[in-house]
Order: sequence, then C-alpha cells, then structure tokens
Amino acid sequence: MKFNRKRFYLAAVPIFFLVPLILNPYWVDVLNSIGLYALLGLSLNLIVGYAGLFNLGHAAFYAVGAYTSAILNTTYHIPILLLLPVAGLAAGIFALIVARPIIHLRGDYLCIVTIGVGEIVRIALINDVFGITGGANGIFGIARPRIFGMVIRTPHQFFYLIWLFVAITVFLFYRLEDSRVGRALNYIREDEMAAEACGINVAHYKLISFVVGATWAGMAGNIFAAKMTIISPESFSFWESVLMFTLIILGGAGSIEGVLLGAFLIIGLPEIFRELSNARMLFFGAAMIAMMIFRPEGLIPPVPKKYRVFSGTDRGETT
Amino acid sequence: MALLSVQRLTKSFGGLLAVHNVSFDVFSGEIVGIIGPNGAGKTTVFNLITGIYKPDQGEIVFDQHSIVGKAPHDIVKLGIARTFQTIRLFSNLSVLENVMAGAHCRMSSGVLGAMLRLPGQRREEREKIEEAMELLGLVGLQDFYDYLAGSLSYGNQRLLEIARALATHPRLLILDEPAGGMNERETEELIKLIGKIRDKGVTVLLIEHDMNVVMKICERIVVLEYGSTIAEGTPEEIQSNPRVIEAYLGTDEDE
Amino acid sequence: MAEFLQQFVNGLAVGGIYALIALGYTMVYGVLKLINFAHGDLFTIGAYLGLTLLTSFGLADRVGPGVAVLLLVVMVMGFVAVIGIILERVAYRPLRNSPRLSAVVSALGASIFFQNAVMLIYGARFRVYPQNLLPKISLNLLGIYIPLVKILVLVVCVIMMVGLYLFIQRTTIGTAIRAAAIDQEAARLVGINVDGVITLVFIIGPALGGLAGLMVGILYGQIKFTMGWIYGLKAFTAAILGGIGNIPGAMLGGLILGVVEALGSAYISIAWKDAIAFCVLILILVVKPTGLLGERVAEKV
Amino acid sequence: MRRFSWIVTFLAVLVFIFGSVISSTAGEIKVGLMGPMTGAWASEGQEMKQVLELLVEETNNQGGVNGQKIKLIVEDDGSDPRTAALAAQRLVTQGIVGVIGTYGSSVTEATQNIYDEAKVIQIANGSTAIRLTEKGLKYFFRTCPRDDEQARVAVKAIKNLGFHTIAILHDNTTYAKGLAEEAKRLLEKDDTVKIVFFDALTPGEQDYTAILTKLKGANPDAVFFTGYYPEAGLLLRQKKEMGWDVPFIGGDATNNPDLTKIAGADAAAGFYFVSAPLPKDLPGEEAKKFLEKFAKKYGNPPNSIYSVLAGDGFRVLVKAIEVTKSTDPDVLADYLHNKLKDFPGLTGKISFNEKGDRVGEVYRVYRVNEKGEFILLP
Repeated sequence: MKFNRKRFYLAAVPIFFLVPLILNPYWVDVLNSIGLYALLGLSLNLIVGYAGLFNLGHAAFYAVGAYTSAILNTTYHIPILLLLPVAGLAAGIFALIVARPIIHLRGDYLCIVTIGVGEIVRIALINDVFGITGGANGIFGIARPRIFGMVIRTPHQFFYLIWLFVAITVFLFYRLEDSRVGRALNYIREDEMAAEACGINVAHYKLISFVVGATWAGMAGNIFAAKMTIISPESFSFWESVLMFTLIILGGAGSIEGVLLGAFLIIGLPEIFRELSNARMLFFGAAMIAMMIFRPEGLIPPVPKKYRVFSGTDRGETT
Repeated sequence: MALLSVQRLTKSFGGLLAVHNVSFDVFSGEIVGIIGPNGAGKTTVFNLITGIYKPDQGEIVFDQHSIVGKAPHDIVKLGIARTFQTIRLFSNLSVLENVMAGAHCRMSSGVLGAMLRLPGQRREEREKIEEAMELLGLVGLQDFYDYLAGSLSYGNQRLLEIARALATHPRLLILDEPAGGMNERETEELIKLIGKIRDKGVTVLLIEHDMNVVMKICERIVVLEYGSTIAEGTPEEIQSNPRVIEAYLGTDEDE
Repeated sequence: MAEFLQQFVNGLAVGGIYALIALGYTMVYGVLKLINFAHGDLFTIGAYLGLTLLTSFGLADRVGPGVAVLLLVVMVMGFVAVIGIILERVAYRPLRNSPRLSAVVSALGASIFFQNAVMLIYGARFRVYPQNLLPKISLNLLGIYIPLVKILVLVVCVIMMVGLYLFIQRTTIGTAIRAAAIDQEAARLVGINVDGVITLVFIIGPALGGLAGLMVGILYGQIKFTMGWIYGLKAFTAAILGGIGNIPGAMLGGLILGVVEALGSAYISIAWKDAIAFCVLILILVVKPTGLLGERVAEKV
Repeated sequence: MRRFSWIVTFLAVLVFIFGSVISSTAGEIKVGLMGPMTGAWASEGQEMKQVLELLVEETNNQGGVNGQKIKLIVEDDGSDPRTAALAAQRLVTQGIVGVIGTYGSSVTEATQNIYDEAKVIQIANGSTAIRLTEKGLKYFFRTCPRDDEQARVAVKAIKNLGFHTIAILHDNTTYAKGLAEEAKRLLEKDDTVKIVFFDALTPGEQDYTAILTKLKGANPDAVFFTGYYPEAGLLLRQKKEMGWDVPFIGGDATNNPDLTKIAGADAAAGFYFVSAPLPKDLPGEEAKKFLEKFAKKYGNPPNSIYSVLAGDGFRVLVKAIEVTKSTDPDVLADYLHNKLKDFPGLTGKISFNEKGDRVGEVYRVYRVNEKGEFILLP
C-alpha cells in the first residue's frame, strides 16, 4: 500500500483551502454544501459505517441541532456559533432518549424505526410542536455568525468556517476510529454475538455510536442554520437521510476518505449535471446503480488498520 | 470451594428439553471436559454459562456469585471467556485487532479520551498491544499479526480465538471443540498449549469430540446425554462406566 | 358509532391498498433479504400505465368499461412484472453477493430512476383518470357510505391475497419459494432453482404493486409521479409491522396501518396522523421486535 | 486506493474550471428566473418558464430594451430552500439585473438575503406569506397579493354567502396555514360566523375520507379549504361519493383547471374560491393578446395564475429598465417603489407600495358551475 494518508492530507488540505480564491461564489457555495454533507456523512458513518446499524432517519438529529440553535438564537439572541456545543448536546440527548428503547432491534426493523423517528420529528416540526418551531414556516431571522467581530456572510467566509470544522472532525474521527471505542464498533459490525462474548457491551456501544453520531449531526445543523438564516421542516425530510446514507455507501462505508469522496459525488455531481436539467436526477439514479455494481464495497472501502508493534511508542500509524 | 458451580440447570426450546437438571463443579486450576453424543446439550450448557441463553431453572455460581441473568459481556468481565464451536472471528479485521477485542474489557478509555488522545489512553493502548503480541506469541501467531483473520488456516483461526479469549484475562476459559478441524500435529500443539494456559493459572472447561485429547488432558470429565448428566469422574472412571459405553456405542460419535 | 364504523371502513379501504403493495416488499424480502425501495415506483408505473391504456388507446371506448377493467388488470400486471424482472436482472442480481447495504443503495437509485423516468414521460403535473369507468354508486348501510368502487377494490385485494396465500402454502412452486426464503443454499442443494424462484418473486411482487397502482388510479382518479414514495413508505411500514417476510403479516400490517391512520385522524388529530401511525409501529416493535406475525429466528451459536 | 483518493483533487480542479468558464457577455441584460423546475411544484415552475420565454422572445423581437437584448437565465429551486439558496448564488454570480420568482414562500425566504446582499431586484410571483415584505428589504417585490388580503376577501365572501358555522382545513404548508390562521383571526373578531373545526390534512395523499367523515361530524355550513387544487379536487370528489353536499370554499391555490378534472364536473359544481382574476376574465387588451400568443406557442392556455404573475413581474422589471435607462438596482428599486403607477399588467393594474407589496384589490370570488367552468361572481 503506497498510499500515505498523512502525506496526502498534507498536500491536499493547503491546496483545497486555496481553491476558493479562484472560484466564484456559486461554486464556493457548492463546496459549502459538500462540506455540510461531508459532516453529516461523517457523523452517520459512525452509525452505519463503523457499527453497521441501518439508520435512515439521521435527518432527525440534524433537525434537532438546527432547531435548537435557531430557537435559542432568535429568542435569547445567543450568538449562533456559541450554540454549537448546545446544538450537539441537544441532538445527543435526543438520540439517547429515542435510541435507547429501539437499540436492540435488528437490521431492517431498526431501519424502519429510524425512518419513523425521522418522520415523527418532521411532522412535529410542521405541526409547530410546543409552539416553538414555527410550523411549516420554520424559523427565520437567525443572526449571522460572528467571529472576532467579523460577520460571516459570504460563501467564501462560510467556506473556511465549514471546512475548518470538517478538518477538525476528520482529525478527531481518525483518532476515534483508531481507538478502543472505534474498534468496539467495528467488532459489533462484524459479529454482534462474538463481540458480546468478547466482553463488549454491544447495546452500550451501539448507543454510543448513535449519540456521538447525533451530536455531530446536531452541530452540522447549527452550522446549517447559521448559513441559511432560515430553516424549515422540508430541509430535514426523509430524502436528506437518504442522501446521507447513499453518500456513505457509495464512498465506502466505514472509511473517512470514502465519505469525503461520497459527499463530493452526491452533492457535487448533480450541480455539474445541471445542464441536463430535467433529466439530471434520472442520470443520478442510474449512476447510483452503476456505481454499486461497479464497486459494491464503495469507491474507497476501509483499509485494515496497521499497527506498529514492538516499537514501544506512538502506535496507530497508518503506513 | 468450586470456581464454577452449575446446579440443576434446565433449559428448553419450544417444548424441546435441551438441558435437564445438569449439575457439576469446576475447581480452580483444573482442566475439565464435557463430552456426550451430538445433541446432548453440551454447547447449550456453555451458552447458559456465558449468558447467551437464560436458564429456565437452576443456578450458576462463579467465584461465589450467581451469574444467572447477567449479560454476556458482564460475565466476561467477571472472568469467564469462551471460544465458539463454529469459529466466530472478526474475519475482515486483522489478527491483532481480533486479540484487541478481548482486551477491550480490561481497558477504560472512552470517546473523549480517544479523540483527545490523552496520555493515559496512549499508555493503555501501547500496553495492550504489547500484551496482545505476547498472547499471539503464546499461540504461535505473532508473525501473522497484520493478516486478515479470515485469511488464516482453520487451525490457526481456532488458536486465534483462544488468544482473543485469553486477552480478556479469564480465570475460567471455556473451549468449544478446540481441536475441531485440526490435523494431528496441530492437535498435539493444542494439547501443549492448553497445558501452558493452565500453568498460567487459568482453569479450563472444554467440549471435545476427540477422545484422544479429552483423555490426555482432562482431569475430570462430565458426560451428558439427552440434556442430562449421566456420569462424572476421572478419565479412567469414565472409560469404564457402563452407561457411557452404552451411550457412545448407541450413537455415532463423529460429526 | 356510525362515525366509528365509517372511519373503520375508510381505514380498511386504504389498508387494502397498503397490504397489496406490502406483499411485494415482503415477498422480495423473504427470499432476497433485500428492501426493494423501488417497489413503490413500480406501483406508480402501474398507475400511469393504466392511464395510458385508458386514454391513449381508448380502451374503455373500444371494449366497454367492464371488459376494459379486466383487460387493464391483466395488461398492467403483466407489464409491471416485466419491469420487475428487468429491475432484478440489472440492479439486484449483480449485487447478490455484495454487502447488503450496497443493494439498498442500488434499490434507492432504481427508485430515483423510475420516478424521474415517469416524470419525463408523463410530465410533472397531476394526471387524471377518466371519470366514467365504473358507475359512481355509493351503498348506504345504516348511515355508512361505501362507494361501490371501494368495495370492488377491497374484494380484489382480498382475492389476490387469499390466492397468493394458497399459492404459497399449497402448491409445489409455493413450497419452493418458502424453502428458498428459509435457506437459499439448502434449497439449491435439494434441487430448487433458486434463480427461478427469485425471478418468480419479482414477477408476483411487482405485478401486485402495479395492480395496486391501477386501483388507486381508478379509485381516486388522480395520480402523480411522486406518489410511489408515500405509498411505498407506508407499505414498507405495513410489511414490517406484520413481520417482514411473512405474507399474512403483510396483509394484517396493511389493514392495521390503514385503520390506525383513519382512527388516529378521527379521534386524535388529522395533522399528526402519520406520526401516530409511526408511534404505533415503534411501540409494537419495542414490545415485539420482529413484528406481529414475524418469528424470532434463534441464532445458532 | 490511491487513484480514488486523487479523484477528490481532480473534482476540485473540475469545479474550478467550471466556475471560471462563466463569464459575462457585454450588450445583454440578464434576467433570472428562479422556479421549481423539479420537485413537488415542478408543474408551476415549468409553466413559469414557458411564460417568461415567450415574453423574452417577444421583447427581443421588438428590439430588446434600450437596444439591448434580454437573456433569460433559468435556475431550478427544486421546491426546496437549500437548493434554492444554491440557485440564488448561481444566478447572482452570473450578473443578473433582476430575478423573477419564486413560487413557495419558504423557498423565497431562503434566497431573500442572498439577492439583497448582492443588490439584485427580486420579484416573487407566488410567495404570499405576509412576513416576506415585513423585513424592510429594499430590492424585494411581489406581484401576488399577501395572505392577509386574501383572507380578508375570503372572510367577506363567507359572510356574504350567509354561512353561520364554518370548518377551516389547511394542509400545513406555509401558505395554506398562514391563510387559514389569518381567516380564523378575522372570523374570531366578531361572532357572526363560528369556527367549528380547524385542522390540517397531509398533502400528497389520495384518500381523504377519514378527514371528510370527521368534518361531517362537526356539521358546518361550509368548509374553507386553504390548500392546493389536487387535494381540493379529491376532497370534492370524495365528499360527493359520501353523499354529503356541504359547500366548499377554496383559496387561490385551488384556482387551476385541473381541479375540475380531478373532482369531475358534477362534484366540482358549487365550489367557491377566492383568487386573483383568471386571465380570461381580465378586460385588458394586454391579457387577451398574451393569452392568444401563449396558446399559439404551447397549444393550451396557461393553467396557473402564478405563471402569469411571473410574467407580470418580468414586464414591470423591463418597464423599469426601459424608463430609467439604467440597470442600477437602486435606481430600479426607487422607480418600482415610487414612480411606477397603474402599470397595465396581465393581471390588472400594478403599483407597489414602500414595502414592495402590490397595491390595490386583486382578489375576486369565483364559483364553479355545472359544466365545471369557473365563473366570476359579481
């Protein structure tokens, strides 16, 4: 394996962060959209890719984060970026509450229940639950974020905000993947029964994957709310969950590079295909089938981790 | 005082009585074998001990604590580890990662520790990897540490399962047909390995069809037939027990 | 009381349609362990195909409405079955030994493809079925209004379900399907043509889905290219509710879902209707994790 | 592995190339159309596009505006706020003077800031939510009236028709809920009409018998449905099948010939709705000429009043450019706010107030006759 992850990122990241300087705002905004979906994909990847749980309702957690931020910002005027951890926490607690009773469900039963949770959340938002979600109108007038007195407004400014967060996420998730927790999730995906018999609390770790995944989706929701300044229930439909799920499987479930590539393809390609106008989603559907047949494991499937042994220091390097 | 005491254990599946009133004790430092014809309920007894099934009746006492109703992972943490009759490795993960699965319950770092990579977490990882490599050395798989588990030979996969179980620091190791699918040379190695494991202070309880293995290493043997205990004793006693002979002559011994 | 009964009947009519679509989900799942997300769109195709036959070929004018409906049923079922076979060959067969989630993405892709193909062919607007196909008579039983068409639809649903149940339980081919559902490898070993069984399943399921589409067209008169999503999701819910892979379960699940929706909107809230249905589903699964009639397959350890 | 990782980089480069290719051509005035070309309201968007293409062609055949040709750039908002925000960014970067659209209020709202910050005139055609013009945005206008205006006319009609109890049903969309709540507020001000039912259905379904049974239980004199024509059509049809002959009143989203097709003429007969006048009922010459041309080009008259309102948006924009001889957004906005008076639009006389709302009474009450035709009530 000649691929060197560290070297790749060292080369790619600076180039990528210079790209907006030569792009017009529209394409930068496309990149921003890709960044948001990359975040959502990475968060869902913890659940689908690492733990192998069939979750088609991730938009619910995204929605909880976005709405928490929007409500607190518009009613109490708390700066939106300060709400980032609050949004994550709210989504995480929500996940803990809903996932607990259903975590023992297997495969496709879990799938329909997550779809159900997603739909219940969306319907609750539309019906203006507790009188705070604004119904179908959603919530508008969310203040633009500020960093050191500078208002984040243009696509270019958001690019650095979003992709910095993506970069931090990628960095942290590599570490998570390569740890006791990350391994535990992989064992569960491979063989639940054997994992349990090895002393891994399967239900507990499934819950952890849901809670951490939801927390990140909630934070992505916060950024989404900050960027749009208005959020409404249709941004959190079943279709959004499908997109997140698809980009993971397409890119390579369980692989961070795969998810990033998946986000580029799923969100970027329809923009490039815009010229096909009405037929673009037709091509998109056909491309999904073709890519799965061409690479059933995803474009970049996860590589087995390499451990440096007997060296005594600094383990977990990928070589 | 017995390390493990199984008392009047009963379990049925939809009317079929799989285990009926089985009782036996395992003492610290012993190697005990469970034998019996196919369908005698041996694996079910293991599944009951390790918490995968809940018994209908009966008591399982490990180190003076009842473990009935405890979740499998809690039982592992108490010190009972097992291997499976049908090998259940994480075949898409590396050999080393498989052993690390066993080490999981003896580690403590969580999500935040992993993300921040705190010094304690790094030390723990380093120690456990070293330990896992030692265990691979014990079963003779250290050179394969970065192979995919699924790519190992059948015999090596059985050895890897043992290494994985040992990584949980068990006081009682339960082996379900450890010699299944092994050739003669491998079986000889296995017998030596089980001896070594016992010498490290781990009590061993095993199911085995290969009578050669059972008679060679077991100090005591429990015989099951149709879900019930029909005999218990030293290998010599078992070999001369008329009921055991009858049971074995009456059925086909091979799988 | 009359209102309750009326709502119950309303629910049964919707539930019958759900059940018919759910059969397709459950049969495919039973054999392939695959959620065929494109199934809802086969339903849409059935509805549009019926429209084409009625309007472009003027079927009703040529042979009279009664014969036309029978012909429609046969033609729509046949054509959608062909699409089902093609779908299986192109999108699912190459992925049979791949990770299961890959096949799910392929199914989602097929769904997007079909939906947009229908939109490109028929346009994005609502399309309307001819009104005069069947007599617009309503029966009035003790204050409960039941349109004749609805009764017809329910009768057709029941016939199809009973027929399918008998076919699966009583015939040799049905036994082969059941065997393949339990263990494909073992079925192959005892000489069952598993590929043949899968093809058969992809004939029956889509045919029933297409029929449901046709019936929705005749019953409600208005169809849209996106309707497969909604019906598909509901039918999938119904299949899971009854225990996926279980044919009587799909029927039961469909009818229960329809009735829960009708009673939920009558006595709790119309706007929360779908949320109520999903809550009921989740509660049932929490109590009975494999659905109402699903059996827990004990894992061999 | 390596190859696929580099695809990421490759794509970034591709994005860059695509982005830089877009350059502006001199001598053209670019006008954007942002509409739902795909998604739930694709039929509306497609027709908006037809109307605008026809008008652009006509303008250019007459020599354009101030000697410059008009170029229409169409972007799809997908009936979804996120897609719409991207579409708006895309339009803004292409140097448009103004943009027409869009249909849904929440979709419009997601783009208002983007156009405002880029100083692009936005003229919405179907976004009737009140708050859109309550933000003090300088460059935002709409040719459609607001929900409060519509609710006022609807409530007046309900009272004039002599109903004493009414059921209000909406579909939980921004528009329908806003209209329903505004009507409720107005009705609750005095006690002449009692509201006996208020709830929402789920749009996009086919069987509304459960809702109708519940409505019937409330026994109202009339039902005010504020949602869209597909559901209205089904409600009318299934109501008829139930043998219930309560009158229904609809909002302007039910104004579509497909309503009769879905319900059937016999079930639609007697349905009242509140709407901006249909093009056929407009006395103006402008409308007649336009309708003829549209029918000639596309084979049928326009279905939706909103596509015609989009056409009006385009025509006032062109008028402003023509009169001011400028494409400066401040000049144009000033003209539209203060100087444009009683412009002969396809849908009647058009003037804007300081908020950007259309001035004047637009709404009329229609009734469907036995043949399924929409008849303007005096």
